[in-house]
Amino acid sequence: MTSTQAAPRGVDGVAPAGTSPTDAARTPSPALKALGYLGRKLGLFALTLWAAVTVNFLLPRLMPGTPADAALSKLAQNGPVSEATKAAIEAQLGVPTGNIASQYVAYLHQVVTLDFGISYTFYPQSVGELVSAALPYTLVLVGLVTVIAFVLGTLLGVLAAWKRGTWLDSVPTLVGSFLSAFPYFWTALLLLFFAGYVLRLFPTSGAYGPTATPNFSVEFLGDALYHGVLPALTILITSLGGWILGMRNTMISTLGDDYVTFAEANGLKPRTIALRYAARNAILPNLTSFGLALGGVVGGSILVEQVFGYPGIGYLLFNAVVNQDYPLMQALFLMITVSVLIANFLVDILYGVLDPRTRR
Amino acid sequence: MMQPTRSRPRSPLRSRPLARIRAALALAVAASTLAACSIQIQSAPDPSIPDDTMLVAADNGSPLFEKNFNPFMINKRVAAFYMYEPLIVLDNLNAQEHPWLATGYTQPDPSTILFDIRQGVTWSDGEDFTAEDVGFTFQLLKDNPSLDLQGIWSYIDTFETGDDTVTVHLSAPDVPAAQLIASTTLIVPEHIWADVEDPTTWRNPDPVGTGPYTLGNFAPQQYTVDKNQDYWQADTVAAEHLILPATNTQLDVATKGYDWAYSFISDVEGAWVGAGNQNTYWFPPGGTIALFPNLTKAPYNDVNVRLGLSTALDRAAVGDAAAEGYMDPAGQTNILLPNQEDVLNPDIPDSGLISQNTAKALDYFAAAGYTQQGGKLVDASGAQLSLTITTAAGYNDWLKGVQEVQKQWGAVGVDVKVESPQPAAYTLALRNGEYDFAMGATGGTGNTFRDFNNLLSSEWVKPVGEEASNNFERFSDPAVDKLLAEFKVALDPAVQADLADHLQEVVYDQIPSISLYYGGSWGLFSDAKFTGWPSADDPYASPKTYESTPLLVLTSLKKVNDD
Amino acid sequence: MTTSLPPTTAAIRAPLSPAGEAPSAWKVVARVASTVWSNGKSRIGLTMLAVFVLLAIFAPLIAPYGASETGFDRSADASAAHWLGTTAAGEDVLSQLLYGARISIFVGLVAGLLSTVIAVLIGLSWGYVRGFGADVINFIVNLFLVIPGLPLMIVIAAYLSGGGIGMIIVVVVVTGWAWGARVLRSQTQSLRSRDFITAAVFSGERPFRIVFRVILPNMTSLIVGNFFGAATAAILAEAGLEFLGLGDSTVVSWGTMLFWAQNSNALLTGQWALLFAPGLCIALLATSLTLINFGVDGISNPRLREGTKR
Amino acid sequence: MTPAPTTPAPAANSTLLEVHDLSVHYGYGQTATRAVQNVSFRLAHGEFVGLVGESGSGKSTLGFALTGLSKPPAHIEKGRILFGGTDIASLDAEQLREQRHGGIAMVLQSGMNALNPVRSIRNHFVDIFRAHGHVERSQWAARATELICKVELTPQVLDRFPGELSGGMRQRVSIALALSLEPELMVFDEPTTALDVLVQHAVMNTIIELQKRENFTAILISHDLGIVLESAQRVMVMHEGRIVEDAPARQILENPQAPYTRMLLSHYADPRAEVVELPGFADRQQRTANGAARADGATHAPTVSPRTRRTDQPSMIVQNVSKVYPAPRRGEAPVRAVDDVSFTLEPGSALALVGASGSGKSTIAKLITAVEKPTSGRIRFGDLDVGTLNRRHFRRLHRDVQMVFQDPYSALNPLHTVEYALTRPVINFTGLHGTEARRRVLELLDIVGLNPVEEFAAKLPHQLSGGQRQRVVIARALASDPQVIIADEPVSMLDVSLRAGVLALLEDLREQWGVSLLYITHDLLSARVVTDNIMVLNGGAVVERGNTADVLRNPQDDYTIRLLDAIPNPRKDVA
Repeated sequence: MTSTQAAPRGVDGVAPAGTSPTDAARTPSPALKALGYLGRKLGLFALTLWAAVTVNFLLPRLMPGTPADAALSKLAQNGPVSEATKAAIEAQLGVPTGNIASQYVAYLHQVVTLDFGISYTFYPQSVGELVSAALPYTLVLVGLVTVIAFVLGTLLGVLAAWKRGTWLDSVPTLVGSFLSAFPYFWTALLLLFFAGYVLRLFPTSGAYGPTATPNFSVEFLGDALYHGVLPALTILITSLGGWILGMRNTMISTLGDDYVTFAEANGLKPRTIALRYAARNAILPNLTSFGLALGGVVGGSILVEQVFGYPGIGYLLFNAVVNQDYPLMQALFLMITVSVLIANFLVDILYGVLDPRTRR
Repeated sequence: MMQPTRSRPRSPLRSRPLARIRAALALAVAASTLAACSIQIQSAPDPSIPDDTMLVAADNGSPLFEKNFNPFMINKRVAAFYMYEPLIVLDNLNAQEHPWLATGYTQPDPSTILFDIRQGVTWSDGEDFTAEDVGFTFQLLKDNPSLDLQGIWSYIDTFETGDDTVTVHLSAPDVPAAQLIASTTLIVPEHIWADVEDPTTWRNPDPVGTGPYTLGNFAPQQYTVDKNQDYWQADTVAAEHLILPATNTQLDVATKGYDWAYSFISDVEGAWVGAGNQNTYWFPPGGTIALFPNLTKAPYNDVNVRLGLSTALDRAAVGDAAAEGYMDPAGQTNILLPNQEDVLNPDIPDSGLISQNTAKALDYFAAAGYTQQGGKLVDASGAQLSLTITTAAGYNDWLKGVQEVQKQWGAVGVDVKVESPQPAAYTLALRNGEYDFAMGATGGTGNTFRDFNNLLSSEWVKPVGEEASNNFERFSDPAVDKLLAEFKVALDPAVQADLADHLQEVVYDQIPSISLYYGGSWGLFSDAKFTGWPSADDPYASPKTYESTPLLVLTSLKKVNDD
Repeated sequence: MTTSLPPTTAAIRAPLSPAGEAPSAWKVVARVASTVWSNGKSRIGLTMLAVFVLLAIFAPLIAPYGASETGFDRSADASAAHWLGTTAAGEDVLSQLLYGARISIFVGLVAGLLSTVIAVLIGLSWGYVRGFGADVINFIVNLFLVIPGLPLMIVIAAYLSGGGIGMIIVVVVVTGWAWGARVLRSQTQSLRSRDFITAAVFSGERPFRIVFRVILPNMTSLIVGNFFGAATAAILAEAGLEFLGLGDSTVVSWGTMLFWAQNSNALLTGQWALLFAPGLCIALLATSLTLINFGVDGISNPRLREGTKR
Repeated sequence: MTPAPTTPAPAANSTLLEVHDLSVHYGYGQTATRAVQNVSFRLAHGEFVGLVGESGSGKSTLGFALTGLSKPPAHIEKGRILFGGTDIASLDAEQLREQRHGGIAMVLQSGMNALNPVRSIRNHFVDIFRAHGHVERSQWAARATELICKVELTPQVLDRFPGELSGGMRQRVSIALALSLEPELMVFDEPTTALDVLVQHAVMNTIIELQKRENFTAILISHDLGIVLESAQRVMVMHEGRIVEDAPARQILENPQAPYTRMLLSHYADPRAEVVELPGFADRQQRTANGAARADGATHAPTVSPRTRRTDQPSMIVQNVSKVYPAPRRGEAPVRAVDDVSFTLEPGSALALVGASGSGKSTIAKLITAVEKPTSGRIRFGDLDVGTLNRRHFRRLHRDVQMVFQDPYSALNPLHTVEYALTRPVINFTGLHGTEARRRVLELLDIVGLNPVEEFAAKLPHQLSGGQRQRVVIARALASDPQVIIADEPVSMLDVSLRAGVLALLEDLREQWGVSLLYITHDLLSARVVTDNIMVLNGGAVVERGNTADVLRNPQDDYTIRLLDAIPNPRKDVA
């Protein structure tokens, strides 16, 4: 309404001739546009990354006690430990020395070279070994489930909004919000107990059969899949509701928008209106949360992995934290943060693709 | 469309709470009816596991196993203890020594140890085991201090090896050191380790040892060890294979037909024995759980306060709360009963057990200047006696015990707070002496001298803020140090026994630590495939699955159906 | 904006309060409340919440025994004396359940409130200020958004352990305010472009007053919604932390009940009410808040009100 | 241009649409709002009918009912809508959908938002073709191009997204989309309201042309009698849910029957005319000559302000001011919103700032209220250098320079009473408190003619009509007893009948309080009646300035002329 908004448009293209030049001015080379878009994003990306890296450095050091103390406390449970023991442990673990500043420099170097050295808890394994061992399971399990949950939830949400007020609306929304109120670990425990121990339908722990060694044979993959069912189910049950509600609410809003009314006035097929018009616009805001969720995947779902003894990142992280395993913790935190950042970044790009408005 | 009648939102609160409560209770009842049909888990052993194979909950991956059989590392696989053997096996439960790779040792003087090395032992790769290997191992630990977890080189000065003997010269007269050196040093083969680039990081993927078992299949979630057919006492080893899974949750242990596990299961009768599979259990005391007073702080440095607190405790109740009634209250003597009865000082009234006696406790407190006023125990200035007990987060039996102590001391008017930081922080506080009272374990090393030395010797004492590795309460008494010094060099068992009696009196009278209850060793066994497990009737070894005592068990079992 | 409106937009401008009602934040809240109450789902939610609150308040009257009163036989199955059986430590499960409600609700409400307050303070000023200040806040909020929540909680919890309930609240708040701030900020931005904000400037109002007296009341519904959302998150977070043993295991809350249940293997000892009941209560409490939010959404977005079907 | 004198299409006499005793309600029972009541009329083939009414007259509701788009809570209470013999209400969803091809099409007033932001224009067409299958897949591209050209747009537009098009273009697109249904009846609901003057004009012309060429039957719903009379052959005037008059355009114009119609008509005048009469107004020239009587009951006020102290107060001096906004998107030239503008606003004078959207007039308002800072040039008000004023000194400026906003609906905080809205500035600027403050507030309400004052003081914005709101806004502006009032399109959002009142009020303020007025508008008629001098802005630059009457009566710059031509004026061709 205010003229400054309208300013770049100039006066409406009354004559065809009048439109084209202004339009030409309005659309610069796509390359340029993309560049600027990426540029801004990358800038923020880098800054946030640095801050995150630094926080990751500080956090573990805020915790009282040293890694050696953690190790000792474990030994101390099996009888007293001699002075020499502590010395030996510290020698084995290579507990950090020097002042914070020098540690920070060393750490930054590690970050750049992506070499986080030896884990304290799992000495003498390197952080790299551990992470690369755990990552695939988390990625596949949690990643896959997150995507499934998002897709499924969104579809149900669309249905609920479109069939507003019918059972197709009330059932998914109510059940969804109830399920999403379940504590993760609780759902996990119940599933574990009933499906695992009482009915003995599924294995109760691990990512694959006890005797198997990871490889890409069909048997192994099948086995792994079989072991993944319960954890996957847990995550699905508890995260589905959120997606349903999110999509339902945004879509109900878009259903009230004028372009939907106009589409009706033009007698478009209900399908088209529901999907191409209402849903298509409603999904955009949900993408952002999906981005965060995707990023969070790498963090695994600590509680679930904990309950199912699933050898993923979450389990690793928990061990790292309780054992003051600085190197491991830092690597994991960095990984998680970066992946969240990257996921957001990608979603932003995707947004640009899906929503022409952001391209302008 | 909607009329804001301001009253309506609040109406559910107003309308007859009772009805709501009934509704809620109804809900609770619904839950309870569900709960009523309680489910008895039954053990269902995996039929694919043959009779000569034992399923053991000994080693926990977190959550995966790393193939590390270097016996000198903290994170070694537990089975390394079944592959590498010490010179003697010390059963810490009843302080008995079992000759092992050494047929025995003699101490001509308090600073010399002469080991007679067993003959006819071979390494699992066929090579002969010799005194040289022992010597090599000692040298290895000397050259790589970071591997010397028990710090034997803080005792050893020099050593030399004969054909079938190894002579160790200590840097100072120290009789008990012999036991430590002999029982904690796992001997490794020179012909393999000599070529190892850096033993401090070597993971020893294909272990070669003298022990009863050799490595079988290794997978990240489970590995097996197979019987070493030419083990030097092969005939005593019944189990052909041991299976060690990486995750042994209590549910697994109970449901999957484990033969041997070392873990506390609450309601063991119902959950473990009840699960069938001829399950049995034995929970002997493995150490004393005690409260360490901080003797550098007033008023805890006043023995009367400590006596008062100690007498105010109902140790049985504490033990019950902590270990659900499976552990006995501990005597104020720092020795494990019944296993170490022979060490017990007969003059100490009912074997050191101090029974709750509030009146007496109040007398002690009065002697320390504390009197009860309005249920509060206050000093002359009227300040209440208040203290904080530090325990470690996650050590739940301790926590339960502490809560019980809190109750009982609260009853006599002491204001007790509980702190439970993460283990690391707890350990730091304990070692630095930055606490009022701290939970901790004492004794149970299997060596009477060390049990008392760790608790009482001023050699450990460090100023507050510096890490002490023992004697966290910072007890220091020249007289006691003198006793310990004598003990250290005493070769004559009679003298040792006499000194032990004195030390028990010290603990009983001066309360350097307030013994609460015995920390259990939680042995779970199944007689389905193997029998001859250690038990109350036949307490020949600790039920532990780690360290060297399992060697005693593994060499004593019998197969059930020998075919 | 124009002289006549299609029905949907008409709904938005339709008066929410009857004539003559004086405007004040409280009246707005009252209006919010009534709108919420008018929604079937949230009516259920409010009732459930009320029940829980009452149970918590009157726990000492209703509960058959003390929360940590021991001495009953251990791990007993449900019986007349103990409707939900007893714990491995010999406490009455039902009593613990009732007392536990106190902590969970307390944590939920307090943490929810605090993080909402922070979200409001930061979100609004963030939305109103321009230039460098905004960038700084933007940066901080983004940071809190990308740093993974649960791991962060665990580290802070480990750091503060021994802090008890207060610690848990701190943890939840620290990790929970950022989302709200982001939402409120965007709303503030859309509001600040409205003429009546400019008008306030022309009326000589100071920025602080504009933000908190002019903008704030216009976002009541969003804020209320944010509060319930945060509270839900807080309740679940508390349970999670306690379950991992990172909380204060000495207090009796639903979270610690689950912790002890898991720890003493309630499943193994066969009486899983110990595990089932607290979890169910957490779920129900959280659900009640979610349900309430159905109604709250209806205020911030009239299209979400019940009855306005397509 | 003339209201289609050409004889209607041959089928004209055959009835296409028959509405019989139609009532549409929002909600049910007592509380229901009766938006449309007992409306009956017929429509013949090829007719072009205008439906005029002010806000809330129910015209849009009627439009939605006709097209079967009514949504809850709106519903047809009683009556029938026979389209080609079949009752719309009797059709089920699918039949209704099918009949939209070759049936009734509608163009929404909010053309801005009527297009799916994430779908290209081409796809909008494709969706329709696919839905009704009335165009061969092979013909899709061709047909779309044909249609888009019909509404005078270039084929490139097909591959654009709505966000990339200007409002007018979007409205044209939605017209083309409606056309693609080959409808027999087109309902245009305020098709140009949201658009800029010149654009409105252009779009209306297009519609009229199309209707002649395509010869569909059309209903034009509008609040602007002028627009309707210009285009429609027959006009239905709607008031409070009823049709109060239904007659040929010419008759409405020449002898309107309903008083309501007369009232509406009375508000139209040609700013170019020798003498401009509006209800409550005499022509400025005349008035300044002999302070003529005024109908609105306001006190007779001498032209020269009684409050002479005003005259020696500072002027608002604007010198060579330019404002350049950074390029909205990369790779584009920065936007010159204001280009080297200079003027002086004398105390007690009234200056009109006219121009289409984007001419920079609102930017100038922002600049002289220090909301924006000029890129170059100086703005001085007394000793204040407005151009570089920082936030902390806003109060000093706003004590003397106040603003009246365009949209009375968003200019008042919906949560605060009128009293609160007025008390704040009173406290802030005059330092009065408690009862004095309240007295002042009531006084202000009295000045803007909101009586009884106590009653109005207690009201909330949503309880006021648009005109009343605007009066409150003006009262608020007066609170600080300012010297300059900037009025940004103060009446453009109000119904015609309300405009005059507000304008008269502004007029009063000048005369009674000697307030100088900067009147920003695209509406030359109102400019003519309230201002002495005028500046015509185009693309940020002043293209013409001078005495208002002179400039409007013989404009020099052709942009000014275009603006004048754009003003819908039924009387034009009569005169």
